[in-house]
Amino acid sequence: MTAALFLQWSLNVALGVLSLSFLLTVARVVIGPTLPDRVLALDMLVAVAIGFIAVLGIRTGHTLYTDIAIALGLVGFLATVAFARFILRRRTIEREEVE
Amino acid sequence: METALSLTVGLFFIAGIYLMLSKHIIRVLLGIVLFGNAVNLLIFTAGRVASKTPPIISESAYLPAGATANPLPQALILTAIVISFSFFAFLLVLAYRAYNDLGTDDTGRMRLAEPESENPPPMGY
Amino acid sequence: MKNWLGILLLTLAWIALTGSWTIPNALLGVVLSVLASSFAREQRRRREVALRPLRIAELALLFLYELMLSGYRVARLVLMPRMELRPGIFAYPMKVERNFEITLLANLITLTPGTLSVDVSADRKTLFVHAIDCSDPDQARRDIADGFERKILEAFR
Amino acid sequence: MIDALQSTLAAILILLGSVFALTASIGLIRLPDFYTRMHAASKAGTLGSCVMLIALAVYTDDLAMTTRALGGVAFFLLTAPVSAHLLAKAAHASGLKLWSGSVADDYATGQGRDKMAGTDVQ
Amino acid sequence: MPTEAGTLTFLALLLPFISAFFAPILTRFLGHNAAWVLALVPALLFAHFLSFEPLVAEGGTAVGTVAWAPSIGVDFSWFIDGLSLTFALLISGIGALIVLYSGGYLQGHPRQGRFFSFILLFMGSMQGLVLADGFITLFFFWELTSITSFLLIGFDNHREAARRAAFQALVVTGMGGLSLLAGLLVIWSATGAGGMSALLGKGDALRESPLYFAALMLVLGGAFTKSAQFPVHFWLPNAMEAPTPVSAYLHSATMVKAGVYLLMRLNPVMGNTAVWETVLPVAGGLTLIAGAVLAIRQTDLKLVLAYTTVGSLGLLVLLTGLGSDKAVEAAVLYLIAHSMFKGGLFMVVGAVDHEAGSRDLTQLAGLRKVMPITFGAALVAGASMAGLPLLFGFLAKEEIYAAVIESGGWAAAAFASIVALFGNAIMAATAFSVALTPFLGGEPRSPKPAHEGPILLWLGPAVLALLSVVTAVLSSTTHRYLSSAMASAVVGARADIEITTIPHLGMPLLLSVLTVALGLVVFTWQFQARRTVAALLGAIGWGPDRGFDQVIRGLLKGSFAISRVIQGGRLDIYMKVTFIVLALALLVPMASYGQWPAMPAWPALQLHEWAVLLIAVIGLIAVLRARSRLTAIVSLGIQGFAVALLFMLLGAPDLSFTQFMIETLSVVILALVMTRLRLELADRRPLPTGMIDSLVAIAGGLGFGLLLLKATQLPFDDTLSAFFAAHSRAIAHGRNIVNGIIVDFRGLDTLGEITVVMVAGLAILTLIRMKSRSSAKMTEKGLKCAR
Amino acid sequence: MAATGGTAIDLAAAIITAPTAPADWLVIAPVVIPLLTGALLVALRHRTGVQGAIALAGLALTIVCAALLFARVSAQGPIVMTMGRWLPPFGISFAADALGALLSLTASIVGFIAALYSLRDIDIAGRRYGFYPFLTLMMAGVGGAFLTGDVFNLYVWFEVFVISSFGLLVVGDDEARIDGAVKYAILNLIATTLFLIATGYLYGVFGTLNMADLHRKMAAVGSEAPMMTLATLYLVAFGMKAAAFPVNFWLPASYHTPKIVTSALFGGLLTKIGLYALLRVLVMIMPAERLALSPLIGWIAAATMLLGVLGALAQSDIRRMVGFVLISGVGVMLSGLAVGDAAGLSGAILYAVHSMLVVTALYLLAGMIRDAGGSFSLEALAGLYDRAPVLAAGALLLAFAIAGLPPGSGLWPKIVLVRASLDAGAGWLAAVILVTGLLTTVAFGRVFLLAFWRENADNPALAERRRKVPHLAFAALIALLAPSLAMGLYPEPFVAAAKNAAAGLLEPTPYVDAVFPGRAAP
Repeated sequence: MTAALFLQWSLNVALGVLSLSFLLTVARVVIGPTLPDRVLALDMLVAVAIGFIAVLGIRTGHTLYTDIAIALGLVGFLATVAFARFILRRRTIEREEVE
Repeated sequence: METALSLTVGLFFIAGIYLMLSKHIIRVLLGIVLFGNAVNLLIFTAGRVASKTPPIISESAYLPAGATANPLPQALILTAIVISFSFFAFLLVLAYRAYNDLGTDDTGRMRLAEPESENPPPMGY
Repeated sequence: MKNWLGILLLTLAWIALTGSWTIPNALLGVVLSVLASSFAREQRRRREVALRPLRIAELALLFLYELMLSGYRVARLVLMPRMELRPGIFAYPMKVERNFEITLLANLITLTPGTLSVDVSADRKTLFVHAIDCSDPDQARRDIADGFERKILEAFR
Repeated sequence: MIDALQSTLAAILILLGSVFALTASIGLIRLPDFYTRMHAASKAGTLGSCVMLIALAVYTDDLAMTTRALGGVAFFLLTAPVSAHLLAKAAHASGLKLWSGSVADDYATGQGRDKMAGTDVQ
Repeated sequence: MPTEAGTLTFLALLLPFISAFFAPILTRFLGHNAAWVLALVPALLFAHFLSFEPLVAEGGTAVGTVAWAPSIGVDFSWFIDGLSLTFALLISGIGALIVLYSGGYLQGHPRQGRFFSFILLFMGSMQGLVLADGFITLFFFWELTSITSFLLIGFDNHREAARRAAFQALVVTGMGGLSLLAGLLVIWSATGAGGMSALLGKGDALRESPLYFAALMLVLGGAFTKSAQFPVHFWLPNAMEAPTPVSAYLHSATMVKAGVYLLMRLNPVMGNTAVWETVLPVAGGLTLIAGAVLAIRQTDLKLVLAYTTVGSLGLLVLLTGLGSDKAVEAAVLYLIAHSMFKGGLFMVVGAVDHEAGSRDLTQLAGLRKVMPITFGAALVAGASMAGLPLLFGFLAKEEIYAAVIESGGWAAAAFASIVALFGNAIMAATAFSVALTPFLGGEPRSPKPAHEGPILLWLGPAVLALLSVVTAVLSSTTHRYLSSAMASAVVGARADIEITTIPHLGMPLLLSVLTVALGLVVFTWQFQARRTVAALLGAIGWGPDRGFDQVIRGLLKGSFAISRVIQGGRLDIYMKVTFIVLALALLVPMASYGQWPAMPAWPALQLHEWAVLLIAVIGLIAVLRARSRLTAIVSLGIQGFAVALLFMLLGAPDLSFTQFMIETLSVVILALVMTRLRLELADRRPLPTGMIDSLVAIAGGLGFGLLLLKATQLPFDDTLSAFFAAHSRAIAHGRNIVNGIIVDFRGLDTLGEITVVMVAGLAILTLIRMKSRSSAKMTEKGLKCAR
Repeated sequence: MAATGGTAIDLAAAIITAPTAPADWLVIAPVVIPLLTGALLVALRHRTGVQGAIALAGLALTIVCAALLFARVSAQGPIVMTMGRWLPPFGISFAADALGALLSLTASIVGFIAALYSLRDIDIAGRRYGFYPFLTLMMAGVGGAFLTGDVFNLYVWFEVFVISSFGLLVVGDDEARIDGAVKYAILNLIATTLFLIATGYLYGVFGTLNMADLHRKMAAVGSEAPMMTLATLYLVAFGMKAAAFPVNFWLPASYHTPKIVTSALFGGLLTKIGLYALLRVLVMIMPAERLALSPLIGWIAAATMLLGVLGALAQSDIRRMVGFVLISGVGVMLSGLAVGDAAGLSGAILYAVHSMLVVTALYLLAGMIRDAGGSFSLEALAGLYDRAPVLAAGALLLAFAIAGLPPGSGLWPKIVLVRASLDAGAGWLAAVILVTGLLTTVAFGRVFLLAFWRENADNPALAERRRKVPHLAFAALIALLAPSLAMGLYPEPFVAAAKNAAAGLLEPTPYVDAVFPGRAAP
């Protein structure tokens, strides 16, 4: 089994694994139960997406993907911060949120 | 691939339309976002999924090596995405403004332009 | 030209992100970093920062090691059929006092095994840390004290 | 030769990273309360993405791409804890209770809510 | 424009409109004496048209054409023959008198200038109407007469009655006008003739055509409304709200005869059919009787005259409908006579009203001493109306009886005779009461001390009275130049009238005598007769006049109700309808034209592709099922990321990049805006609404999905993309083909896109900054309307 | 997507070798000039003093160019101008045929006059918040929509003028405008999105976006292509933009809320663009489908006409009444599309031109009535006949024009359309058109009766809200009335132009040849 084949194989495996973790994370977003949970899961989603991008970047050796990954990380960070501030601003949210 | 995508597009449209039928303006906005995504996917699918390699020509070559994904729909969608996002932003602010000015987020209660209690037109001469 | 360090770091980051190792690009990076740091809110400093590159390297290594470790710990924890958890928040009295030190400490703690910094008290003397295993807070405090905090103090004083 | 090495290393890193990501998400599901989940996400999650980016950096021959990937890694290492920290703080401030099984909450007992408006630390 | 005479005629058609423009200015300088100057206009026209008499008397005709809208085969054209010429002479001749009269009648009125210009405008329109050859030309002027009469009736706009009358006239005659247009266009497409002169040759073709009946009905709709035939006669009496000159001119002498003119004009081509010869006589007869009966009832002299006018119009239609040459000749004679005596009588009444301060029969008496000239004119006109010998009215009456006696079978004849007799008798009676009652009796009795009016007021009636004597005495000349020529035009063949004013024994004379006798009887008992009729009508109560109000009211109320239903002001309803329409538009054609997609094979996707799609779907469900909007917003991120990943997997990195950015931004902005709003929680829809909504949504989504499937199952022509791929690097110097397309191949799109972004930013700024008039007041108002 | 496919096309056929003839720049002028003006105005947003002048100058220049373009097009047939080097169908080309040139000329005139009126109507705040940029950029969008030769590009220009119209809509200080804006914005967004969707399908079926190219390919398309569905989809999308029943809610909900100038602009331009797009797509690209749909379109037209005019009867607010009358006018135009032959189409186009002028004038008139009478409501208004005779004259002429009575411009489209539908054997459609005309007469007759003729029951509240009608307003009104009267009294030039435009739609070979000079389809 040459290195290249091994790489291909591992890439496919990684894609599968990542999809699985993506699903799990999404499940957390859906379950909640609280807004911070969801935001956290969203943040995690970003991380997994970056993984995806890295894998695809290796698959098709295009430079573009790295930029996407970085930009995505940036945006994800901003989003999380925004949500954090948002949760800070309205502390009462939990009452509504938790059923 | 097209089949699966068509199915997805259909689902996106269903969700979007259902949300847009809501009374609450924020949900209408969510619906609009979904609708927009549906449209992007639709255009993309309409361009067929012949290949999955990005339409980028490598440094050395003058032609893409082998088949690439259809670039034209991508260009169209890029235009459309940006446009629909600016519309979305405007609508969002509009909704906010409407909430402040009209005191409700329920479109059923925004009745300034067409008030609930209108008089019939004058009957005399 | 006060925090030349920051500017250097920023420039490096710029070059790295643009990914072109050319003189003009580097110069551009310098200019941009100067601008950026001039925009950045200037914070008062008591003592001039003393840099000990070796120590910093040590710190970095320790950090990487701890990171790996924490990843492994989490993996093990969540993959165990039944997790025994005794989480909690304990207050940690800090020795470090400068903002960037506190920040650094907080971030390091967050990325290291079982601990997660939640907040800093208003007087910036106590750090509230959430630990997955809070059975023995004092032990945890000690770990931090002899771990990162000492290393930080060594590195920057 | 170098290529083979690169590929193999990249492959290993990729697998490693994806596994980290998986564990993180599993933790996200399994762990009982927000704070514990946060441990999983902020550690394993970040680690996963970083490792995979490193894999990318290792694999490519394009120097620009390598540096970029590494820069990205550095970036994540910097931002991840900050966001995690902020989120935890916010959640706690908004009165999100710890898991019933928690043993201690100095924060709640100690210099509690009133200090909540405390200075942000970044 | 063929001849120089043609040019002149064209100018003659334009002249009134031009002069109408100057009338107010002139009046500002000359005051009421402007009438003397302005009267020159119709006088000039009269002279011009008189110059056609020799030609027409020999049965000749003159036509002229000016290019108007040739590309749709429409010309501005006129047609001068006996019929139109006689009308033109009446219009311009009486017009001149009316202008003078109104100079006196409205002396010192602040808006006299405007009145003059309206009158002149009307004169021009009427002139054009009768001279028009092309159908469109005819219609153009026809509508203009309606409009000008609207303005004239409403001239005294401070009185609601006047406004109502004007509106009524506009609506009724406007309706007729549209019906006429339809009729003319039907005739056009049936015969291919776009004008009267062309049509005259095609009578048989038209009568044969299957469209004949429709065309006839439509045209009658126009003619009857204009000529106030029962039951749409009611607008004419109401039009008496107008100043008396208007009543005298429009509503007796000229405009109301436009309908009759049209019938006479079309008689050669549409007449001589069963329909024609039943509908017209019946309608005319009814109108005659109705008008006559209603006339007795009135005490207001103008109303009396108005109803007799209705009756006369009925009589004219009846005669035109009988179809025999004699009837036509009678109609022609009566039309001329009527224009003269009715115009005169109206002016007399106006003068009395103006000088004695009332026009109520019961308040006036003995004015003969103080208003001798007016009395004289009234006497002659009244006599002519009653059909006494030596007057033109007599000729008409003789001819009428001669016509009705020998019309159709004996039944028809009997019917027509009785109707005519009855109507004429009553009209004779009213003629007496108008011409005698105010003037006879002992001492002058009137609200204000009466005296003879200025020359402007009595000139008109006097001249007309004189005319009806002269024309009668010189009957042969009259016939040669006016009556016969006109009658020939109406019959469509040479027709010679030779009746003179010397009475000769016979059935007609007998009937005339009978008429006058009856008339005198009714006149002597007029007050009793009035009371009986009033009682009768009181018993009936409802009349078409009140019906008009009810119709308008109902129209307004109904439309209000309808538009409240279809434009309810609720966005969610609007959206629902919109999407229902959309779903139908997608599914119905697919179903009815069998454009369903073929059953596709199960898609072969890799695991992670399935996963991403699955995630997208989960995201959708999460958004839909989210209990609070915040959850919904966060879950919005899922599908966004999924779509972005999808693009990434399918080789569209730029797309997925943009998608990531946009999605995250959208979610963040949404969240930030949400923090500022106090919002209710869940999206609660009552079950039925929810069911409908989901049905609509499913239908729509299904439609889109199926159509997409269908489209993608077709073979695809990728020339463009191939081209882009081939030349992006080579010529557009873009390694990234997508970027190449955006910036180079389709740069214009990008230009527009940038514009959109810029404008959106500006608009958002406006939205944020620009304060409403009073936001505070507003919010509580909003809350109020929210309750 | 084999790259080798690309080499099959010889570049000579795809790239412009010769520089564009300067005269051809005319084609794009009606877009570029307002665009640049708009950009300039955005830059000068805070110089509220000069904005009006700049906007007027730009729009005047636009009129000149549009007029020249119209002259050239009617002299020598369609003109095509390609931006950038890429010839259609690869690049985007602007193609001006008789229809586009005629409508863009009329539109530019309307825009200029509206700007003229706005000088007195828009206060400092309105200027600071970008009324004039919105106005000019909307004109740019409108021009682009009329002149572009590419379906997707048409969509882009749609979006340009729609977003600008949003901006115009929110300029003002009346709270009702926000409510109106919500409904207007959401429903219009849906409409344009539907247009985008339909275009996506179109691309999926034909693989091209250039209109001329589509026209050529349509001839060859197989029967299994879902063209009917696409046609109905376009019908819904553009019908919505044109405010055809039953998707016309947005118009009555919003048109009476903003500044009167804005209402005037919208009333004059927007619905016509929807109709233009319908003509372009259904008649030029999908004639067969239009034929199949014509009964449906006929019913839509009838419903739109009647319900529109009934709605007008139901209103007491003059602005809303005008809005509903505008809708019934849309119905009239659609009836022309339903008939679909040369006569019908030219009638529709003729009506479009007439409506652009007259509806704008009507809204401006409403504004002047508000000034002179202190209110928009028929219940309050009275006595204007004595107080403002000139206004009364204008009102009367406009009423006749919109009701299709002489000497107004509405007479001729009505005659043409009634004749066309009678010849097409659709007597009922003709009847509906005529009845609509009658009811319009009733509606405006009532306005004249109540607002003008009625004795002035003076209440102080109204009196203090009155102000002098600015002379500029009269100038604007007259400037709109003049062409309308000209059309009413001497219709030939207008009729000829409309006929020419209709012919160009029905037989677009010259158009196609202009787009693809002497080339077979690539």
